[in-house]
Amino acid sequence: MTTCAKPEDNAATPAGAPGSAFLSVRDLYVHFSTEDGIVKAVDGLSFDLERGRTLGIVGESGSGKSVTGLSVLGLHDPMHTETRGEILLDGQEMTGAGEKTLEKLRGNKVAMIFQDSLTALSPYYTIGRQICEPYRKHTGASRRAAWARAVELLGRVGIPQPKLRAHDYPHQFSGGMRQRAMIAMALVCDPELLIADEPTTALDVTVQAQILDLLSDLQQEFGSAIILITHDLGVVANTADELLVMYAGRAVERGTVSEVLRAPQHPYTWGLLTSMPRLESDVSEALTPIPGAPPSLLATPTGCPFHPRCGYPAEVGGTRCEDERPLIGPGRGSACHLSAGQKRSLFIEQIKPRLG
Amino acid sequence: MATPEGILPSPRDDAAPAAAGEALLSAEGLTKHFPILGGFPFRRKVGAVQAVDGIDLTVRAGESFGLVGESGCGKSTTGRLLTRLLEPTAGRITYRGEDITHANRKQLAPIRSEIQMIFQDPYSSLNPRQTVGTIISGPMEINGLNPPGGRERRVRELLETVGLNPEHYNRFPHEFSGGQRQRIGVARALALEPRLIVADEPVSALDVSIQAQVVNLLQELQRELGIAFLFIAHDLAVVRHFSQRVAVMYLGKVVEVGDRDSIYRRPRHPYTHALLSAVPEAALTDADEEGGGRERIRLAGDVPSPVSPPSGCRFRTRCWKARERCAESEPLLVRVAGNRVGHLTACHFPEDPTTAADAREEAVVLDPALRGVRQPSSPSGV
Amino acid sequence: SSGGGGGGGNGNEPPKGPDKNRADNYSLGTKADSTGPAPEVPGSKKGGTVNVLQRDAFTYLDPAQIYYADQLTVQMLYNRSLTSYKIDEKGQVKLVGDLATDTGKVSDGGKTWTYTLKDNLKFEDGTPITSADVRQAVERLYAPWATDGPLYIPQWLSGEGQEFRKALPDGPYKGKHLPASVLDTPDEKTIVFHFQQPHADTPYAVAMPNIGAVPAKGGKDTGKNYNTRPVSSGPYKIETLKAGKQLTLVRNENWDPDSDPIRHQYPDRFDIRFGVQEPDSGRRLLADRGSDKNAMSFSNAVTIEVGPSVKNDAGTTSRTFNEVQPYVDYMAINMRRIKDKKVREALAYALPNGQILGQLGGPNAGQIAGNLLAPSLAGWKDSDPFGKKAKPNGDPVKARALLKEAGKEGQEIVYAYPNTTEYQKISVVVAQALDKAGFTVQKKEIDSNNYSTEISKVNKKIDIHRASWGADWPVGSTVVPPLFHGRGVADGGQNYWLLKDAGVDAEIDRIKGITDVKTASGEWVELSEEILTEHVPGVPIFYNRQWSIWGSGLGGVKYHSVYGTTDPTGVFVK
Amino acid sequence: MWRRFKRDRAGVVSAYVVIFFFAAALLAPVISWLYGKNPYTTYGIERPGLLNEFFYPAKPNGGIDSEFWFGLEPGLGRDVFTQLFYGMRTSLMIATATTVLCVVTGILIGVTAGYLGGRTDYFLGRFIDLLLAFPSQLSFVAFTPVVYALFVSPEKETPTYLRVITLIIVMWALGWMGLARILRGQVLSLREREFVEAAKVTGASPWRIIRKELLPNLWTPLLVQSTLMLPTFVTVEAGLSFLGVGIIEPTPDWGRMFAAGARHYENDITYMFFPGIAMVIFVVAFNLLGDSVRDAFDPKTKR
Amino acid sequence: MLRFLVRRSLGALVIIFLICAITFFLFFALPSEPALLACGKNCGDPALIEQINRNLGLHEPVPVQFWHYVVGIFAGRDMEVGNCPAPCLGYSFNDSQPVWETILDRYPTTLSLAFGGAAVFLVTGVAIGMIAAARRGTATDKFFSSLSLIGNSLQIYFIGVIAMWLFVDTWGVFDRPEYFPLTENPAKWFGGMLLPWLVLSIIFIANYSRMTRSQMIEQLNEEHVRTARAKGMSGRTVFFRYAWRGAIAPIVTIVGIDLGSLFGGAMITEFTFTLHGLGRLAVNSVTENDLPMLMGVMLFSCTAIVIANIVVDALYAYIDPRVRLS
Ligand SMILES: Nc1ncnc2c1ncn2[C@@H]1O[C@H](COP(=O)(O)OP(=O)(O)OP(=O)(O)O)[C@@H](O)[C@H]1O
Ligand SMILES: Nc1ncnc2c1ncn2[C@@H]1O[C@H](COP(=O)(O)OP(=O)(O)OP(=O)(O)O)[C@@H](O)[C@H]1O
Ligand SMILES: [Mg+2]
Ligand SMILES: [Mg+2]
Repeated sequence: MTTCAKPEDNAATPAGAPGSAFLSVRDLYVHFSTEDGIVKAVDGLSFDLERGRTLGIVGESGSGKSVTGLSVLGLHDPMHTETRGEILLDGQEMTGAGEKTLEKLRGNKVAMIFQDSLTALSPYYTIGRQICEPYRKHTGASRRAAWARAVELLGRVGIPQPKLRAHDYPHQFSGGMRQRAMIAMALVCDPELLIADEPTTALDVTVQAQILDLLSDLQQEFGSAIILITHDLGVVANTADELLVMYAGRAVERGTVSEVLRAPQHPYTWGLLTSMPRLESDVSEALTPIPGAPPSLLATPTGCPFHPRCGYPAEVGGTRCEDERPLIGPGRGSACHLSAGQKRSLFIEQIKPRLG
Repeated sequence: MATPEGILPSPRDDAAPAAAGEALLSAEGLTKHFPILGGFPFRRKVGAVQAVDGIDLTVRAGESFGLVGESGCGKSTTGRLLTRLLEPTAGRITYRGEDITHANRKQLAPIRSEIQMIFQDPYSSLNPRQTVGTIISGPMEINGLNPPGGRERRVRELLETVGLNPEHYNRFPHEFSGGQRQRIGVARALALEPRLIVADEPVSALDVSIQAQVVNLLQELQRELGIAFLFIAHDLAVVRHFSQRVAVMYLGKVVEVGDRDSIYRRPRHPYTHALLSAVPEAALTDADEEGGGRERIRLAGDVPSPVSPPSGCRFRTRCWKARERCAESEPLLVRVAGNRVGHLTACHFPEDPTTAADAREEAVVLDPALRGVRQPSSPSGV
Repeated sequence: SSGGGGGGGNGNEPPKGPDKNRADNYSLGTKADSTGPAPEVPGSKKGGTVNVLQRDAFTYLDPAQIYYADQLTVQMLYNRSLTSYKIDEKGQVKLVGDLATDTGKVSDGGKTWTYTLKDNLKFEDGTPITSADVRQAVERLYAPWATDGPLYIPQWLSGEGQEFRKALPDGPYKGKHLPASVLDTPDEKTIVFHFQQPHADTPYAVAMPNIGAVPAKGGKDTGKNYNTRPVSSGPYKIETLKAGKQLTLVRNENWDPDSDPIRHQYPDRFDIRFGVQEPDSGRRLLADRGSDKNAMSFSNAVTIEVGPSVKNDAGTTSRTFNEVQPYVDYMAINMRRIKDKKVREALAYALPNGQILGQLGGPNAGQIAGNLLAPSLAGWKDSDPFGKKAKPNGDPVKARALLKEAGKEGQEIVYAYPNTTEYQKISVVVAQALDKAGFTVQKKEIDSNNYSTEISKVNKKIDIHRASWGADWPVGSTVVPPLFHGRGVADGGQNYWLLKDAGVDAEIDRIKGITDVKTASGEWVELSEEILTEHVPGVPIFYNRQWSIWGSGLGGVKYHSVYGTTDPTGVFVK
Repeated sequence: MWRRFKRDRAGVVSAYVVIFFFAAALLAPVISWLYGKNPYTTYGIERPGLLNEFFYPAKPNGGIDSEFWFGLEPGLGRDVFTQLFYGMRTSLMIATATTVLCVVTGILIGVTAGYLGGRTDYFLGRFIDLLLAFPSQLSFVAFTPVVYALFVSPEKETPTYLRVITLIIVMWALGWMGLARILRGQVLSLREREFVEAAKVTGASPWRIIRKELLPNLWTPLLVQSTLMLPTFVTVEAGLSFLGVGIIEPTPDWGRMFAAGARHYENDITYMFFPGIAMVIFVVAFNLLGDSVRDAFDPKTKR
Repeated sequence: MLRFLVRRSLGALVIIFLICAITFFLFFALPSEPALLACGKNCGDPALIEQINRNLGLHEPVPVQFWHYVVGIFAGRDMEVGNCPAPCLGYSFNDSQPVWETILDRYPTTLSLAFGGAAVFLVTGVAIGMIAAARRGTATDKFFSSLSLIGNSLQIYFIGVIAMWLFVDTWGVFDRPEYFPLTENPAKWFGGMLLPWLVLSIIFIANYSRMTRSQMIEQLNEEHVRTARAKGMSGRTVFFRYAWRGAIAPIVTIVGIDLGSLFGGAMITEFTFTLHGLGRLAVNSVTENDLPMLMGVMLFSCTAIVIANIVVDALYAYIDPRVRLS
């Protein structure tokens, strides 16, 4: 219910008994070592998710959304990645868990829909077979039953003639069909936690709607929790319960969907909302992106990582934005030095009109 | 099949102010069938995926031509055909009046730098063994472009333009996030400053802010350099924002084409209606919440397969207005009564732009798979 | 001993033990010597299987085609010829009657030879062996396919070269026979050869395996195909032959020991495996485990890979021998190209025999040769015209002096050798030695498959090359004529030195006419010595040695000094 | 890439070893001069007492002493130490040249066949089949003498450089097909990848696509195969020299030394030891180096 | 696929014919004289040589001989030794055995050696490669890689002899290598071939282990392998099914080539272990100028190589569905 999280620097205060949330991520750090240095892809992220709820994650491209998803499944290569922090799934620690434990959970209790569907599907096996496999493994179903299940799911995600197309190889599918195959694969075991990394970007809106309905169907039926990573605020608005806005590997704002979308508190969120094209907007007007360039994760700006692109450090005053890292409190909140009042008034005065 | 009437509006008829250019790239009766091989151990052709089945379209100089449609309806295939990556099964492609349908590499050489493509799947279109710098400077090298300040500087500029850090110059594709990869693809296409870019979902993986940035960039390019776009996308809002003319495809066919306003405001084809109705919108304001919830049309029935498309009108199996005639004869892509000049629709029973919504309401059949899941909030409607 | 001395280049010890391969060890046996049974081998037992490890598969089992040592050896087990060699433990070799009662009766000034068959001779199927069967054996040599074996007898009967075939173009297969004036079988037991010229060597010539018995009746003689299944007249018969892989011999129950003065029938069978490389057989026999305990080889030698181990293992002395073979290795000089005798002499002095032999295994592999005849030839005399025994590594000083005398310092020598590991190394020492002597050497390696073809071409562009020769029987008549007669100057001939000297030819023809073997033998030896010193057609390098080892489970293994191999006729399994 | 490589310790060590081998081969004459012996003199048979009756070194351990550091060669009694370095010189030169030729041919033919496909592929493929199935080794054995006869007067020694060239050509003709087939197979699937399409759209010529797009993705089989190829050629060359197509005495040759050593192992293990150990070290180091370079070329393996 | 097979089979026939023709003309026109090897010590006699040449059928012009040869393969032919039924490859110059039968007699040995050896080196090589890939960069990786390479740098004739000496002669853990027909006594067949297999594979292992290692490393980094892990596939499945599948293609290529050449006989191994396969036959026929045998062996081995390559190419399409067969 409540999207509660604790301030990153305040590890001592537990926000609710451990295990109360279905998934709870605490102080997650994921660092990659590269030629150029350490990439801090996720830099102190915390969130919780209850069963039957959907958490939307939006944010800058490259802000660590997919990496977070992968961490939950423990899919990073430990040799090249440093993962710190705590990920509790249904009371079970995931970060330190052995491969065997993780194997049993993956695809079964937790499933993930990958972003890049062509490369994420094996070119060597038919779509049907790839969907079958986790089902057989986790349910012990027979080959035939599994195949039937795969065909059923392909049908449900809207692949025409699923019986026939199940025999196809990924390269014979269109982009959207691959993505749907990917979704079918994730759903085949009715997972309790589904991490959907941009599940509908390659889909036309009608199919998208169908897929989103399918996801909520799953949620209703099995009380699954869903993490929906997306850029489409429209999708989030219609599907998610809670929303987490990420920037440079951190959460900058969180709250329920309507809270965040209707009364956003963080300048980055404002930027997102204002840069969104809408069906009704005036086409002659250029879109208004957030000024400046995304931060480098090699050398994240000091203090508030958003400050170089933010229009309001002056309102905060001094060099606080440059020096001090803003914290995000549990529940509804945002990581910004602006005071609550300032946030409200700035939004209502400057931002809301532009959303028209 | 395309009929003489089905040929897209010629520039003379065109009233759209933004795209005043002449035909840059046009296709007539463009068709692509992929053979399906099956059987063991001897694979034979057992059928064909009719991915693109006789479409006509024209992209004019300097315009952005949007292509939307069902996923799997053949948009990417069309893009590939137009860039001559695929050999068409039938049809004709002309670029600036020149027939390039079967041009070989040598003949294509001069225009290669003029037509570029942004690929739908960003990762697989990037060579995993090349650094970003190499990937983006490659096209310049091939075409002998020597921008002032050197190629590397240009690449860094491009990286910055698409919102990537110039310091990423020496990184490999697998080190990027999905959106970043897509931007690399965009940068690569821009490197040559082409006349036409076939952009297959260039912004779908970008967050809205970057998306805005990229769309603005593309728009700027279009405006200032006169680059034309074939803009394939699912995000109708973006298409509307960026494209002057829009074509809607369904199962290998163009079902409706016209200029932006007329397609979005006065759609005539039922499928276009369905599409527009399904766009999810963030309810940003209270007003949105209350009145903004447009009714979503749910398409019933199984999605037909491109292997054996329905007879007649291909949309009929899911259309609430389908009648016998729809199964018998294929509707031509023509200007139906009430359409503006240049707005063509392939439908026997086009929707009335004003009354369509009402008529639709009764005919909406819920997809059995979705029944009872999430009822439309209220059918109060428009 | 007369053949002794030798030794390697470094003054190393030659193999010890009495040298059995000496001319005075050879004699013609009497009728008594020719009657069986063969004297019991001490300690012999019946039964068991003897495993034989051979490198090369036997190309021929058909006695008509057999000419090489390994096949000569195996045929002793299943084939009997008119005469054969009887070898006692001391190494005394006697030529005795085998199928025949004695070594033959001569008449008509040496032109007619009469042989009488013993009683109780039977083929493996029990049919008695008659003179018709011997005639069959001789007459089949006239068939066009019979090209590989020795052709002395048919040529003596019907004409030199291939001329003889005209006398009976299809052999005996179309019902025709040689006229009685040529080959007569007056009765079942008698066979008479009427030669065109006198041939004192006849007792030896009929010891060749093709002058034996081949069933004339019963369609057993299938001509060329007889090769796969010759009918046995000896103590063993062929059980199975897997061409190229394996040959098994089992007892021939129809062989009568009392008729055979040479052979025994101790083991139940011989299991002969082909394709065992010499180092392998050496290692296996040295290791002496399992079935290899009862193993031997007819012709595989102990090579240098295992030589030192065999030598250092005191336990092997009772199961090895190392004997001189009737084969001589020499360096032929192309007399058509090196016309100056002085230069040839210089070559002769320069060549480093000891070093050459060293690359092949040293004194255990051979013995430095002083002349061109093997010590086993009747009447052989030790001689060493080029001082090889004193200076096994050559005498560069003397060679240089001779070369200077001839005014040919820096003379270019084209030296050809087969392209094998050993001969590559030998080429190094040869070139080095010739260099020291003031020659300029051009080494030409020749693909070893074609080596023999190349060196036997008359117009070869070669000055010196290695060659070797072995006598068919221990008389100079099988050495001197083929090697030195001008007739041999032909492509494919063995007159490698291309010596064509009227005097020599005349002398050869003269000695051939001598009807007494003993006299002739002496004359052959003298002629060869004369040729060597007068013409210097080549340089003797060494006499080959056969170093054999067998498993500890075998007894009665001895050396067959005529064939230069291990004699299986008295072998038994302990 | 370079940085990635430097971090691989085994790779760096291997690189040093390989460099050492090549340097030693190049500097063989210098080494020999410093050491005061040469690989041609037959010390053993010139000085009595060094070899025994079998012509094996008389002293224990293959005749190792302060004079002959690695002992003497059985038979001819030459100095093993200098022979080894000169032998490496011959063998490495030949093997390197052959490897380069084979790799270049393999790439050219394999990648061309795979990339162009269709008829080109068919005919190149059949050509490769033909060469693979052709009893080339036998033919070369049979025909090298004929070829030598063409170039060299029958009365003159065949010059070593001619042997070297022939050998290189022979091994080249025997050796490139495997690599070509592997590359062809890889390219067959690579050319269907989207990034190749992406390059085509920019107007890249097939040649450029091969060079810039495909080759970097072929490093793996290329390095693995070629690093294995080079040492293999050293031994193949030894084998061919037995068949009569190779480098013959007295030119020192490493491969031949090793083969000869293997023959005499029972009686003179020392003679096999030095060339053998050198060979093992070289093969292992060279291949590990190949693996490390491969890893360094792979942007996804990080250390 | 059918078209592919037809096209390739036609190509194969052409290749085999070409090779046949080339070899025939090369070897039959070579300055070597087979007659000289069938004349014992009588070679100085030109008439005899002529006789032998007539016996061997070598007196005719080479093209005519070739024609007879080709006809003989399909229709059999009457030869001096007797009738030779199709497929007639003639009779050995050396021991007059029918070539066809001799080869058929040797082929089981060669096939046993090839398949058994291939099984061993494939399994071992791939296993080592996989271990190395799974633990890449570690000491285990280097150790196993080095181990397989040491094997590679030693030679069969050396390891074979040592192995025989140790395992057969000294310890007696293996039977002395010998071929027993598989159909008669599988246990003996296995026991007799085991050591040759092991030794034969030693020099091949390195190639496979290194190829496997590097291909596997590459594949393990692929996104689709990550997906497989995300599906909960066990480490083993991911490794052996998903990654391995992508790594297989070049390995199949080398297997094809190696097997092809092994089908033509493993010369050194056969000599080392005293086995009678095609390799020995080939060598002997060369040293003995036994042209019919040489041609026969060659025909067999080149057919095997060509077929192996067709199989490999056909396999590509199944291994990687993206590859189009044409
Ligand atoms: N293997 C890697 N090595 C180095 N850096 C990496 C690696 N994988 C991801 N990154 C970096 O980590 C950051 C976060 O990546 P992530 O994929 O989580 O982004 P994202 O939020 O999913 O973005 P998008 O919406 O564009 O997919 C990016 O800046 C990316 O460059
Ligand atoms: N190589 C191929 N072989 C067989 N069928 C193919 C191939 N490529 C595409 N198709 C089929 O052609 C049809 C159209 O594919 P295309 O990729 O053009 O769709 P799209 O409109 O781009 O869809 P999306 O929006 O999902 O990307 C699909 O049914 C697809 O399965
Ligand atoms: Mg992502
Ligand atoms: Mg697409």
